[in-house]
Amino acid sequence: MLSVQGLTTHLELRRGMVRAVDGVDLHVNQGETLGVVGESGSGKSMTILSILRLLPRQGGVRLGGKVLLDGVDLLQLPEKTLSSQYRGRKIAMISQDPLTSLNPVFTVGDQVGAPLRYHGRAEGREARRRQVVQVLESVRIPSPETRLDDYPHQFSGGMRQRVVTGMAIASAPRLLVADEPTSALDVTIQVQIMALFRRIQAQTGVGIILITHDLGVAASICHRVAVMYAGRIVESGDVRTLYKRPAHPYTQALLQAIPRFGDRRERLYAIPGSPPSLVDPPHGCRFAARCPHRKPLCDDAYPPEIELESGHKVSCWLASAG
Amino acid sequence: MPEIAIPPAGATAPVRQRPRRSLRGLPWFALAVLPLLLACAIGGEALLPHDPNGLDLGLAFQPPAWLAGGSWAYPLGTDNMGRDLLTRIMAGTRISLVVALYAILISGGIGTAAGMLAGYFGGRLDALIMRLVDIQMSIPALALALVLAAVLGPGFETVVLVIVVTYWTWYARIVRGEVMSLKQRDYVALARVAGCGTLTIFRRHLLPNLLNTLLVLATLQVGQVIIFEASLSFLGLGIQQPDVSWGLMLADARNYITNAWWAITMPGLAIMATCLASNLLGDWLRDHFDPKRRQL
Amino acid sequence: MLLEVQDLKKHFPARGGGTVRAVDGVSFAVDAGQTFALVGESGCGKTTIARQLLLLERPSAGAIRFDGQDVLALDRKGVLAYRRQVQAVFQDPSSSLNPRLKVSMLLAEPLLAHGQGGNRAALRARLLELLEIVGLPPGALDLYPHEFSGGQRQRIAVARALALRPRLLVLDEPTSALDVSIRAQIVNLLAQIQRSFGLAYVVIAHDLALVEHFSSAVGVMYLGNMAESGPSAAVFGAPRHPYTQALLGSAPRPDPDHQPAEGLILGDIGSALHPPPGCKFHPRCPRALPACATQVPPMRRLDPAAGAAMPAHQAACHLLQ
Amino acid sequence: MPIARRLLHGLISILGASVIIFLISRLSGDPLALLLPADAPPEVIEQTRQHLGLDQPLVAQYLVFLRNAVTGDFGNSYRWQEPALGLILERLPATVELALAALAFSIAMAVPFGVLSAVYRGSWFDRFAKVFAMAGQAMPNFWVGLLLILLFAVQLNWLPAFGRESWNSLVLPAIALGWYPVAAQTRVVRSAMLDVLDSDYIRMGRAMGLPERVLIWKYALRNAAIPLVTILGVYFAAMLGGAFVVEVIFAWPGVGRTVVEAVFARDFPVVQAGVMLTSVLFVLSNLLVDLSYGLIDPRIRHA
Amino acid sequence: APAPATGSLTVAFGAESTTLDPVKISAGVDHYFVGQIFEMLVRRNAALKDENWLAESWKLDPGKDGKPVLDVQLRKGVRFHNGDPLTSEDLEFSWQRQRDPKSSFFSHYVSSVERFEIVDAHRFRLHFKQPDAQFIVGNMQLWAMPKKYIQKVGEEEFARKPVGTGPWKFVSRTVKDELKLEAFDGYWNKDKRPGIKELTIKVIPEDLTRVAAFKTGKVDFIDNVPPSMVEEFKKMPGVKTVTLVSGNNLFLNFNTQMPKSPFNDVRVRQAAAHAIDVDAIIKRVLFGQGERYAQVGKASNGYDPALKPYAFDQKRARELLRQAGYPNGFDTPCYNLTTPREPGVKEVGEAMYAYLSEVGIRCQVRNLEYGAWISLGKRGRSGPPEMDGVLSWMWSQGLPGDPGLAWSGHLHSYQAGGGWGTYSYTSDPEVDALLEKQRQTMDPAARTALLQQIARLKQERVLGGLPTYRPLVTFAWRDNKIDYVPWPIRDYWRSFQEVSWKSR
Ligand SMILES: Nc1ncnc2c1ncn2[C@@H]1O[C@H](COP(=O)(O)OP(=O)(O)OP(=O)(O)O)[C@@H](O)[C@H]1O
Ligand SMILES: Nc1ncnc2c1ncn2[C@@H]1O[C@H](COP(=O)(O)OP(=O)(O)OP(=O)(O)O)[C@@H](O)[C@H]1O
Ligand SMILES: [Mg+2]
Ligand SMILES: [Mg+2]
Repeated sequence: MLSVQGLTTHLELRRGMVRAVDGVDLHVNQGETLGVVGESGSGKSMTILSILRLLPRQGGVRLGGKVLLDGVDLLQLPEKTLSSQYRGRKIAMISQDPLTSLNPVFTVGDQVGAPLRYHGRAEGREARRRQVVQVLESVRIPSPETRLDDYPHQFSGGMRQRVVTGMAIASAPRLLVADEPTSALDVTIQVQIMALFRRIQAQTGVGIILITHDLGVAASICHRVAVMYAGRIVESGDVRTLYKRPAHPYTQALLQAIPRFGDRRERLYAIPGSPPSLVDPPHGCRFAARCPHRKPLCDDAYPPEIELESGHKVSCWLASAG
Repeated sequence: MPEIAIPPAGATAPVRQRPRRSLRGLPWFALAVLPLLLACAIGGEALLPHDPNGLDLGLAFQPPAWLAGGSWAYPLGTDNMGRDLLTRIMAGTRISLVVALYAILISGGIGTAAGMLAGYFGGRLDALIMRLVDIQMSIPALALALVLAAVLGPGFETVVLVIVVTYWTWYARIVRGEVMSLKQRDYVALARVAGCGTLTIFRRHLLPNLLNTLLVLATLQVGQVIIFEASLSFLGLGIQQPDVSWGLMLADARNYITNAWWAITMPGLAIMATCLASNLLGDWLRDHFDPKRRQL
Repeated sequence: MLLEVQDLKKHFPARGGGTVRAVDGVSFAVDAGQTFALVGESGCGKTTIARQLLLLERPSAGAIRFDGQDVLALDRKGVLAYRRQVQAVFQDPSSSLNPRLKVSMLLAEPLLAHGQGGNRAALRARLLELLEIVGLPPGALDLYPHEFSGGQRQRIAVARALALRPRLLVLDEPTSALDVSIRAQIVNLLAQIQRSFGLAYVVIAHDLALVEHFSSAVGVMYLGNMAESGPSAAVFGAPRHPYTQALLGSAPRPDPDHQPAEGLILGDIGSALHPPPGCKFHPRCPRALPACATQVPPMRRLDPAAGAAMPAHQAACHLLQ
Repeated sequence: MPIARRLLHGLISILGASVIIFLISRLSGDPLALLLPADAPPEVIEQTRQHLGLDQPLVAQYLVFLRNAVTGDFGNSYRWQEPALGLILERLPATVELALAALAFSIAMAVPFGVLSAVYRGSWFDRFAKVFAMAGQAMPNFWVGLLLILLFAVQLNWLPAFGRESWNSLVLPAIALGWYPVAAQTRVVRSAMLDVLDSDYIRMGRAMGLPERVLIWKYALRNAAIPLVTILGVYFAAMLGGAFVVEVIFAWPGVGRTVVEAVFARDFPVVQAGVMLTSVLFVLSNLLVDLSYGLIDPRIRHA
Repeated sequence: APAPATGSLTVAFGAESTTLDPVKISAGVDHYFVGQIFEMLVRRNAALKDENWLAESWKLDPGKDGKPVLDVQLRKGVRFHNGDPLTSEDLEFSWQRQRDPKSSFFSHYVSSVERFEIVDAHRFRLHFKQPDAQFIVGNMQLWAMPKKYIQKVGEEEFARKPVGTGPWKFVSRTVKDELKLEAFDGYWNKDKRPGIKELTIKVIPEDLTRVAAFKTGKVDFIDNVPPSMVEEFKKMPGVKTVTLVSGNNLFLNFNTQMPKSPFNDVRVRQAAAHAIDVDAIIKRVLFGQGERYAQVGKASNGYDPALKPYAFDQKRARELLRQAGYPNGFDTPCYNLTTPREPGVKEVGEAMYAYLSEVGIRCQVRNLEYGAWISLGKRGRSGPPEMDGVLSWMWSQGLPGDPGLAWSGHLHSYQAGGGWGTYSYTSDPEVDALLEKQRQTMDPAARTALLQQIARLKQERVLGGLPTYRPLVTFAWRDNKIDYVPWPIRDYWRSFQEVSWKSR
């Protein structure tokens, strides 16, 4: 359904060219949830924003590659078409901080109703109101008729996230991209939101790209997971395969670095160092500097992506060397 | 891989493709004007082509050199008393900048101290200082200036005093706000945990972090002081002869606007250039210090 | 006991009138070499407790005893002496390090404030020693905080907290702002420091698995009250309070075969401004009894057999009668 | 903050302002010299002094002044022999009208400038708006006033140069007075707009495919207006103060001119009434602003 | 009978009166406003001739024991704007009102009148305690004020809504803005009625704005055309101007009452008199809008054509200074008025002080705003005078005027409680005696001779300051629209007594 090929996003800033996304391939099928995990600054949000072409406005932006949604390359569409035909219709987004993604000075009803209004799906105030109530009901906001005229700050964090989710799926999009939809929420609320996602997906068959830095969240909701490091996908595959048999040293390290219940190790596995700068990333494997299995080859060239088993791909010289 | 450049969403403005040179954003105008001003201010008497108060009625209303009847001895022309405009503008630079300097140092000092105390300690001290600020702000600055000038007599000291009295609140309010937010920073709490005294916290943790703001405020104030002094001069309460200020020149020359447009225009342009320079510089500093804007 | 907190309360006046009962009667204790962890949803009062321990905020009621001494009754000198022994690390290293100071000043500041700077050479030696403890190169002294990565900055914060050789560290979410890969470095570092210097920790954290890994005892808070507390092994191994159970059950695990359980907890987090009557948890409790809505459940000791050396496992719930 | 508290603070400000103005205006000199003819004999002078209550100690004078002021009695103007309050009140509408018009002008410039500058940041428009706005801040308003009169009244004869006759006599003074704060206001709007345009909810709106004009002029602007509205009270006060000079230039029958001349004439009742009324106006406008930004910022309304 | 008044005219003045109550007049401007509404017994007309006005006739009887009696026959048929006829009672009331310090600032003007005797409704006699020549030359200090009206409505209402006998009836007034008047239908003087129905006097203090108002046609008459623009106005088509000498006499006052003041020496004062090129200042700084005078202006009482101003002669000035013992000159404070009260007064002061400095009277210029200037000009009531150098000053003597009153203020030495020398920094017993004498001399010719004698002494010894110039004032009006006859007298010189639409 969605296929991202060789996506590059380079930002021209004073301090130089930031290669925020540097050749990313992804695909999502209908009814599937793809998790993208990675450290802060690895380019997860940039990838999503590039797909929707919603990059920050300042500075120059260079986009490359292809983003095919049902065969149409979104990067080549005129802004107008993208805005009126795709965004909010075929692709919807839930942005990084759910708590700030509602406009504080308009009522929730207004905001949920706005896409309906401007996409011409509900003519007239009354019709729109009814539809908004339906949307809010669908995400289980209690007594939506009365809450409609409330402002976002009168809603709790969890409810705001439901509202945003409701807004996003109201147009029955093909694809939903969610950037860390639960990171700002407490675990008890997080569970509710993830259940909501699952239910919506079951009902509508929407494809979801879920970005998270929490390996636990990814494990519990995603069908497939891609691990991103310094602007590139280093490993991707079916969630079970990836968690049980991680092939990339980075994935392995991540999984070992987190404590688990009932496991009282003296020390956690710690990955030394920190991620490379994206202004001037290393030539070879970007993880090489922190990698326990580093070989001379790793510094020389970026490892090609190889498919270990069906759908499990990894970019690592170790894997290609056998 | 084909590389295409597309505009960021929503913006219909063209995206600049050229790589930015770091010199681009600099406040060139300010950098060009300010050294001139400083030269006039520091150079003092030595640079002046004529006596700024040397009046010669026979030379009244000489037009600028490039007009018919003008002479290069008086490049910008002369005023109604035959005084050289260029000389007076140069002499005025010094007064204007000195007034601004005093005003900034004193009002900035008082305002910063008051703002820091109010913001840091809060409570009654804050209430007291803020009431003083309110009182000050509720008296129109020019009314206060008028009355003060009537008490003290117009002149340099009065102008400085009036500006100080008017502007300390400006610093106090902004510094207070900044300190209240700085106070929330963990490092201030941690400094207390580390055992630092209040003075140390002010000196080491608050003041250095206020410097950017203060620098911006001070830069912007230069322009405001010049304009304020001009308003006082208009009412006859600004800088007085034999001191020269641009505001005074402007106010004096307004009656001859139709006879000798240059007499009012030249000091007016000096004011404009200086204010623009100081405002542009302040604006640039503000952007420069604001990490969110810096990336522009 | 090194630190004893008894029935601590903190009430803030709320903006529009009313009172925020941020902390509403919390007791716990921690001894040298031990780690006491506070967990709970956001807004339940964890940070407020930490700030009171650090004397940044004055409790509305209750007692804090350090080495048996009443901390709240200390005079100026006493407070200074207390501060020499109790230091802190906060969540966000970028806001807990003054961006205008060099690392050398950041580290030296506590020493200078207590007149322990000594001569230049001694001071420098001490600073280098601190850097070594937290695993930073000596060259770090002449740099500013922004020249470091997040993990390194947190190391600096830890080094600064250690400068006075304190006996207790208050750690408010010391790793939340850090990435997974960095988090382990800091956790390991803290554990190692505790072992080497016999420090006591009061740690606040969201990540339950991490808490289990790191702490010797744990307190689970809900809206300013302690819902359950006890030795980590007991609380995590056999949680008794429905809230603790919900918290543990909801936590996602990096295991595709495990699904966080839904339905252990209802609705949204309550408000500290208008807390529900009775057991504050009852509106969200799937197993609430009628009594829960009216009566505040007392703290109940669950392991009468356990020795005095370990903190008791206790919980406040009507179901446990 | 509760309104009662605000009102109290306002009262304190007004009272403080009255003390300050009272004291220093009394120090500024003897009004009798200006009031009486040159050759007035001492009996007349003494009599007038007593008549005006100027022979009392300062504190007593202040208390009398305060007691009367509470009932709206500021005494008779020494020069005009009319009640000072009446003199000022009569002129107040003109000054308020001018200040409001100037404020309206500045907002009418600043909002589109600020919004478009933020949207097209770094473009030629951004730079033009900045220079235009800053030009106003770089010229004394009396100079602007004179230039406007020369251009629009004398040269083009489009607009009247003086007085307060019809709406169009308001145009030039409002521009002369309102241009100065345009720069600061534009900056406030622009920087708030930049923040808002970068915000999650605008990005969210964009992701939902909302038209850009709605996002900018409705969603973003209402948020960006909040910081502007919060300081409108201060700007209004600045306009009131600036009116002192502009009223003279445009022969605008307002409070400013009256107070300026009253100061020169040591006409204390008028100075006091004028300043007190401006202070009251300042306090009221701030109160109004406080109340009104609840209207655009629901977070305040429900706090 | 003349055609009935029609239409409305708007004019603009640069200054505005503080009061419309004749007994509260405290500044020259007040006259131009009061004079439109109120009238006196006698006035000088446009041709500078004395003319009986509200008085049909009057006679001065020298009286016995030096107590003169003034016998006045009032004109009949004069009505106030409210319709009440003017009677002797009104004049009596006016006298009482004027001598009561509670309502009047001018009680001392009528202080020499002992008794007011009403003979009949239109005849009254004033009995003087002692001769007072100034009373007569002051146009007989009695304004016709409506007794019944004032007693009915009270002082405050009268101040708000004045009623007089003048050609213009009060309609409304907004301070700092405008005075609206209406031609009075019942005006007694049928030959001197305005031909315009409504008159609006706008107040526009800023010169350029007033000029703009005129140029754009918003007003058809302005006073005080800025000196720098007089030439331009004279050339404007359809516009007529008149330039009149104003009632103001400017001079530099010197302190001669302090023990160490260099100005105690007459040679220093003479040096100052020679040091300043007043003609150049008039020409350059005032664009010719000034008239030099020596002690008494042309056409004023006591004018002496033989008296010529000191010549500009810097050499002589330096020489005089040397003789006085100041070969290297000396420093002195010089006070300058900065509030624009007279056009160019600040610049003129600057220029004069620059001239003084050139010969060695080195001026340390101190600037004063109006209030401070007035205070400093006034002789300290107790203790020594505060003005310790040179002060630019001015006095108004009316037009054509009489210097007697002014001189008693600034030439006669200070006498506490005597009403003499309020603004005086001079002390010369001989001049004091002469001044006192002239006041008592009721015979006009003898008095004029006395004034000329004082003027000569004043000139010789440079007493009571150094006279410089009398400002010229230029009015401009649209000649193609209105006919206007200026009356060059202080009280009436902006009077619209004889104004009408241009008869085509
Ligand atoms: N507005 C911006 N200006 C400059 N650089 C940016 C901007 N946004 C992102 N970047 C850079 O782009 C890179 C990728 O950022 P991105 O936000 O995609 O990371 P992320 O994986 O989403 O991180 P996080 O987990 O913190 O959200 C980073 O190096 C970041 O510094
Ligand atoms: N200074 C204060 N004034 C008023 N209310 C406060 C103040 N500080 C904290 N609170 C309130 O007290 C409650 C507890 O806050 P606290 O910061 O202690 O929670 P926390 O458990 O640390 O939450 P988090 O996990 O989000 O850090 C919250 O409702 C908070 O809004
Ligand atoms: Mg992100
Ligand atoms: Mg917290």
